[in-house]
Amino acid sequence: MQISARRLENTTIFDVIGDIDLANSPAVRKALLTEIREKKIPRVIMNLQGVKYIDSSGIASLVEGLKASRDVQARFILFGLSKSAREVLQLSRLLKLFEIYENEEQALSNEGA
Amino acid sequence: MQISARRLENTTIFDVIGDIDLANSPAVRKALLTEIREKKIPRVIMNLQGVKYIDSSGIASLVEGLKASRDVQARFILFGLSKSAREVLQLSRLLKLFEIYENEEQALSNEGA
Amino acid sequence: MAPRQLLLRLQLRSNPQVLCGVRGAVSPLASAIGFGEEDCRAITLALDEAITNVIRHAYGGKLDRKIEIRFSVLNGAKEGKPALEILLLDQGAKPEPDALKGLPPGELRSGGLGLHFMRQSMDAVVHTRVGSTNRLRMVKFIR
Amino acid sequence: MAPRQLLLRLQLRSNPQVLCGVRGAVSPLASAIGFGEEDCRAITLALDEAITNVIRHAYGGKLDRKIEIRFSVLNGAKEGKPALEILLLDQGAKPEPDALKGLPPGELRSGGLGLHFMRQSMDAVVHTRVGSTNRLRMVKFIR
Ligand SMILES: Nc1ncnc2c1ncn2[C@@H]1O[C@H](COP(=O)(O)OP(=O)(O)O)[C@@H](O)[C@H]1O
Ligand SMILES: Nc1ncnc2c1ncn2[C@@H]1O[C@H](COP(=O)(O)OP(=O)(O)O)[C@@H](O)[C@H]1O
Repeated sequence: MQISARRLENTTIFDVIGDIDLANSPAVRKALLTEIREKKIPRVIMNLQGVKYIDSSGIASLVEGLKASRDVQARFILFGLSKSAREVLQLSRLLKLFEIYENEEQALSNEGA
Repeated sequence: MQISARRLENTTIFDVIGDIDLANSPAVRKALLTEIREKKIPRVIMNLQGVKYIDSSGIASLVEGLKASRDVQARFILFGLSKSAREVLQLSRLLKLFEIYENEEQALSNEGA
Repeated sequence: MAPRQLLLRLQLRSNPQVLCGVRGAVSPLASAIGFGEEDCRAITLALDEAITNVIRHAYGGKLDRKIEIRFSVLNGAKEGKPALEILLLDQGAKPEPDALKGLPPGELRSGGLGLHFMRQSMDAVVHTRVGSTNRLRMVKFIR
Repeated sequence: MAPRQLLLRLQLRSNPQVLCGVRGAVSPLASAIGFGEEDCRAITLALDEAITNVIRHAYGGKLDRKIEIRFSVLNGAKEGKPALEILLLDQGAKPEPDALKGLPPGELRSGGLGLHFMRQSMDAVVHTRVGSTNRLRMVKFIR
């Protein structure tokens, strides 16, 4: 798995490529918490188009990101979910708790709730 | 792997989906030889778009098809080779012995050598 | 009992780096037995979660402990259709009483989803302890 | 000698049905070690060909004989970069003298490509016989 950050004004987009599992979910978690808690970026967006597989440890790091963003009133957004990633989020019954868009354009343009 | 036949006038197109390896190359070989030797179809076309992987046993069944078609002066054509299938054919140094097209339209329209 | 045919036996260490290889093996095997794409994904998830739990809970995150996995086909298991059986064996800690009950999903906590995923994905998920071995048996029938 | 780290040990029967599962395991493992996509495909091909040869030649097509495969990383094998080592063990027939030399590719014959593919794909391909065990060692370095 590779995770890289694109930093725009007030927004960071993480591009993730590869499976998210126990081997690398700690790296995802760390990247998210650094951006949200330490750098206090008001909007963090996860590009999951390159993620064909995610397991419960991956979901757990996204949940950590969501919780941290709520703590500091930042926005935490996902887009580009594969069929498989969507299935797993559905299984976790957390799909509705996340702000999710189809693509980057929508993720960037939407002003949120 | 699944192999199914579409029978047009004077032509059979085999649509193959899945990996071709020792587990199923005998089925490919059988399908080819039946069509070429027994049914004496003058043009047999292999649609390999759905074949992400082929090994030497798969190449060997294609070679059987090519040899049989030469014996009876039929045409034996491949199209839709994946990167990986092309690499393996290249490795076998047999790429130039086969009649190969990009897609079905070209495979059907070309009148051959 | 349905006749069991052992397809593949894997031995690995409790290192998360190898998870991708195990997932890579199970999905095409399940497909070859006759499972559809969605079921193959479910089986892959269940196995990944099971190994993750062994690494984290039975072995407390240590990377060098032994895990064994056996894939078998149970022929004619249900209405003449085959099933896939996955056995997972480790020599780690005995689970805490009641820990394996699992937690309800849908809540914003970072954890507690693995067992739920396993049970949703497979038709049977049974943990037993035999001597000093933890044994997890998961079965899925072809629909 | 480079320190060897055993990643995964597979035990299977000489049944071609399981080839897809072994291919599925090796490619993500190679990728995790650091091989690029083309190298992962080459490694997958070499291993598939090696097992195919064991099934066809060492075991004469019998489906129920034992094959063992071990994947290891050789750390710092070459200029500090890791290599992948694949060991294949079977208890089948001893190869005929000179059979393993292989044939030149590029000719229209249905067979004789497997060893060529293996040697093209890997940096080392060495067959040995130890007692009644055939042992094939294949190594590929990261470029
Ligand atoms: N293989 C195991 N060995 C010991 N305890 C386990 C095992 N699998 C699960 N458990 C226990 O069950 C609990 C719930 O597991 P799970 O639903 O996978 O969520 P998580 O692993 O995120 O806590 C774990 O926290 C652990 O206490
Ligand atoms: N594992 C093996 N055990 C015994 N003989 C082998 C083995 N692998 C290859 N051979 C011998 O080497 C020859 C060439 O093998 P190969 O290049 O793979 O082509 P093919 O298997 O199509 O004949 C085989 O025909 C066989 O005689």
